Amino acid sequence: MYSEKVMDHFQNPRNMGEVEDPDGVGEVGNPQCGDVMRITIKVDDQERIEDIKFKTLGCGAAIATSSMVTEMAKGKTLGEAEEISKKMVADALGGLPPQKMHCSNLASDGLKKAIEDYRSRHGSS
Amino acid sequence: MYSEKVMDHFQNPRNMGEVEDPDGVGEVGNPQCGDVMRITIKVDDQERIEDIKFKTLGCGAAIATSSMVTEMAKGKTLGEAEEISKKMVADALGGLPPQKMHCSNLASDGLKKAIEDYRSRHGSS
Amino acid sequence: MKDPIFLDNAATTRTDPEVVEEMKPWFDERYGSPATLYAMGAEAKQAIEEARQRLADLIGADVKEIYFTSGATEANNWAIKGTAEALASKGKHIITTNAEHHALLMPCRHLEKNGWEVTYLPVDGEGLVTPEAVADAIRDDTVLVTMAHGNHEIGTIQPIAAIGAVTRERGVTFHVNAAQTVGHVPVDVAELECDLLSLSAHKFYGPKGVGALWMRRGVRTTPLLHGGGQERKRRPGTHNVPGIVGLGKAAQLARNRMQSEAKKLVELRDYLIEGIEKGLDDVRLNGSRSERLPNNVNFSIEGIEGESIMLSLSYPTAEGSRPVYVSTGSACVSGTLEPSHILLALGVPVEMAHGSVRLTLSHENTREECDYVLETLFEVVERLRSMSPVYKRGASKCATGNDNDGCDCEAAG
Amino acid sequence: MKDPIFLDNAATTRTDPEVVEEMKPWFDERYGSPATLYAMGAEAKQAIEEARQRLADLIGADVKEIYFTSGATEANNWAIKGTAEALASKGKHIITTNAEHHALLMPCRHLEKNGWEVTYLPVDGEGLVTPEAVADAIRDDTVLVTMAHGNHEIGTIQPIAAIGAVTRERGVTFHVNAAQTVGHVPVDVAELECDLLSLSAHKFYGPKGVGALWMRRGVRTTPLLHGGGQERKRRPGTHNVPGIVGLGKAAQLARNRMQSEAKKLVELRDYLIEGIEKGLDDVRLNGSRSERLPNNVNFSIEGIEGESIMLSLSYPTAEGSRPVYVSTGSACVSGTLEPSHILLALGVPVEMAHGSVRLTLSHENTREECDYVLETLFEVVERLRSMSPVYKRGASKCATGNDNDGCDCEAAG
Ligand SMILES: Cc1ncc(COP(=O)(O)O)c(C=O)c1O
Ligand SMILES: Cc1ncc(COP(=O)(O)O)c(C=O)c1O
Repeated sequence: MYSEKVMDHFQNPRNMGEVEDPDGVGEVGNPQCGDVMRITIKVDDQERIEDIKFKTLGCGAAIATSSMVTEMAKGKTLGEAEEISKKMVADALGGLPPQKMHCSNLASDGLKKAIEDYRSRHGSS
Repeated sequence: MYSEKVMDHFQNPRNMGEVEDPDGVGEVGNPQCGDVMRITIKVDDQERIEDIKFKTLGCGAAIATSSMVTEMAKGKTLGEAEEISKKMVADALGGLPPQKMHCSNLASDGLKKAIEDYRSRHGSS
Repeated sequence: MKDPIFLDNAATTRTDPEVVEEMKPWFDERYGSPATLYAMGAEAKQAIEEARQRLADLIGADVKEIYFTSGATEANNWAIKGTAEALASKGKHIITTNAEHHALLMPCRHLEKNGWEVTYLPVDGEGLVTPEAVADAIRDDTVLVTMAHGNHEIGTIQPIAAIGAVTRERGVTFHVNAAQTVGHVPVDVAELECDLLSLSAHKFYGPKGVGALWMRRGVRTTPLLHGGGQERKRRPGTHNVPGIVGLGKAAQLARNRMQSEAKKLVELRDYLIEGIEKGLDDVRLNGSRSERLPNNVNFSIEGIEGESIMLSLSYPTAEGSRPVYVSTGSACVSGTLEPSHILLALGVPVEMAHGSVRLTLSHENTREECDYVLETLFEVVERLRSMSPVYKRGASKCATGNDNDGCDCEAAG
Repeated sequence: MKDPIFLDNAATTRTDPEVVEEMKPWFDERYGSPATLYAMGAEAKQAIEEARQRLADLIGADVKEIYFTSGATEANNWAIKGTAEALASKGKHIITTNAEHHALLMPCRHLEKNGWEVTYLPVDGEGLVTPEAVADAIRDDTVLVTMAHGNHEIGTIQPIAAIGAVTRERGVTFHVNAAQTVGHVPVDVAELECDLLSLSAHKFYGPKGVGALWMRRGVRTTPLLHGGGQERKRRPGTHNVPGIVGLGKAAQLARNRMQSEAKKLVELRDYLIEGIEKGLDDVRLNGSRSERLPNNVNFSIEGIEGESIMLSLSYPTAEGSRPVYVSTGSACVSGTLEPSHILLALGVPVEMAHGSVRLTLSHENTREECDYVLETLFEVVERLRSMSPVYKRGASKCATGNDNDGCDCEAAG
């Protein structure tokens, strides 16, 4: 039911782990739902995402979307990265099964939270 | 569902036809029920059934029981022949399917009717 | 015993060897359940979806509107009871005909016991109902019209598209039992303007125990079975993967073959009909001569009884002769005291109904077989008539005006 | 890709090649319908009656009390709705447990919508209900007690015979869903003191799409399907001859093999259970340790999610590794937002329920395969835990007292 691309990101996740000494941290989801994602980012002085990593508890879709969102965000400015939507992530993965669109595709939310966290720490907005 | 014996009597009926110039005729059944049997008998002066024949419209069981009853009756006295019951006919055939016991096993009735007819013609009882 | 000649294809057909071949790996090689995510389940899922597509292509349906069942009996029960249950608050009146297969008649009877009212439209002497009769029978509380497309016994094909137009206009759900037509004549759910359609694989060279209900999107029909999430939650139960694959293959074969097969069958059918009408006195063709399934021949034969015809044909005594497998509407076979209610619905006198014989062809039958069958049938009829105490050539009981009353067979027995 | 290791035998099993062999001729050689009188029908009839006898022998039943169906889903629906319908005038209360398969739960739910009342007895931490709890729940208007013999997910075997004694004494009809036990552990309908029993062939090396309902003589249960006269007029529809023959063969094989097979499976099962408990921290065995199906292993694994375990096992990346097919109670697979209601019924915290994995063995699995599976499972768990933002060794979430409320997953999404 998963696309090849999803399976690739599930089997070979990119940017898995935690950025050391992160500039922003976003955690979304809930273990009771079976999905938790934690995104850590390092931001350079042009407000570009220099490094990004994820840790995810969740199903195949949750892990693949996490991996994909880190790839999409890396190198982007915070403003650009904030524009990354659930749908863009799903599209980049060649689509997700309908029942997964919703619940296991929190990665872009995690990214937004990490950016928010960065901003609140650095006073920008 | 039919025993071998039933199939044998169905395929090779004994005593099929009409006795010429019969001493007694018995017809039972009804075309609307799908079963009609006509038994004709020739009776000798010791009131023995010298010859007996049947004609039958009906299913496999109807034809086989007709054939069997003529075999059973042949050579018997009228008194003996009257004792032939449906059950005896069925038993002699190795049994009949339950739903056939009833409706397609009229042959002994036909025989009784033929004997009755003989008696009414000859004034005996 | 020599090769039998199978002329009971309305009862069931030989599963096509190509169908069997396609089913094989799904038993012990690719045995995963389509409900599972791993590769062995995914491939089974793909296989049943391909089968669904093949069936959809055969009947002009949207693939999402097809639900696999265990056969036409289940599909009919679902369609009829499910629609009745879903629409009970709208009304409790159902319309059908008086010449239906038990798999359609009995669900209707069951509903009658539970408070529904059923109108059994009388068919005419050929087994047909008219769209006008259906229109006249529709009431404010009518929620369902249900009937066969092709009659399994007498072969009559109903004017479904015209009846569909009536039900569509009146907003009444229309269920068609197409068990005898799918795979044999063109069945296009759009053209037929029906809402529900039942079919069974083994009627067109697929396996026994699998069928489908086609359900137009938006039609309100409560499921018959409740359980797991299979078939979009409408028909639970682990999928019969080999059976469904077989149904799909049979649908694909039918789509390719139907036209040429029907042409051949019509020729053989008419050859048999003409042969019997020429070769035998006092016979009556049952069903419509023109609106007829390509493979159906049904005659009543004066003065003899159907089971004995059937037995004589199927258990021949002469050395080297071929058994011929046919069916009959005689009471002796139905297991009741009444002959086929379908023949009686046509107005066939009851004694003629007992003497009916049905020959239904498959694409494997040949002209030579038909010649053999005709010859054998003539011999059998001759012999049984010679045994019959009532048959007199030409003195047709058909004309006596005896009707179906007065058969007190139980008492006579 | 190397040979997969199939450990999802509670979902479905490989049809035994001997079963397939026995089914074969009934597709395209001996394809007559058992309802017909000619030789080709008579031999089909004999074949299904032999199958019926084989099944009767397996479950200690009278051969006349067995009705073939399309599977356990149909058998359960028939038993539950049919008994409810037949006894509606006596009462409208039904008792079951809160840990049932959807094929039993959903018919109960459907009845609830239609005016019946259902008591869902809570199972204990091992998945068991007691005869006392059943006795206490029986009311004057209780007409049916219905539950599984062996639980498909956690493997727990209920004390059916003792519950049967209670229902017998109280005069309440007792239906047992034995889909997971028939063919695997001794099932004797006399000993179990039940009135109705469901089973499905593909759960014990038979084909998919065929099963049976055993119905004690005299039990009042309205048919689910109405139609022709098959199965003593209680389950109409052209017989699935090859499927039924396959069911019969599977029953015969099971009867011969069961004892030695169960012994082997228990060994492998316990080997896996011990292996997992030794090899992994923070895991929990679900279901009863002693009252357990011979082939069932079910664990919740802290800090990770079940679908990702399942996918990792079934789509391995390393060159030359074998896919391992298992199942999970995770919400991601059930297609809902809730994890398995059965795990929740045991009191498993919801986050642990998401992380469950079920391994169910067949007689074809080997000790070597189990070693391979353990090793692979350990690697997978290690890797997924290393990715998990919440897992900390030893800090078991099981102890946090979180219960099943408060999972507003929809809103979170
Ligand atoms: C306990 C239990 N009951 C019922 C069923 C339903 O069986 P089937 O899917 O063959 O109808 C299953 C398996 O799916 C089961 O495991
Ligand atoms: C017209 C018709 N409807 C329904 C059925 C039932 O099909 P099945 O026995 O495959 O369920 C049949 C054949 O038996 C049929 O001929």
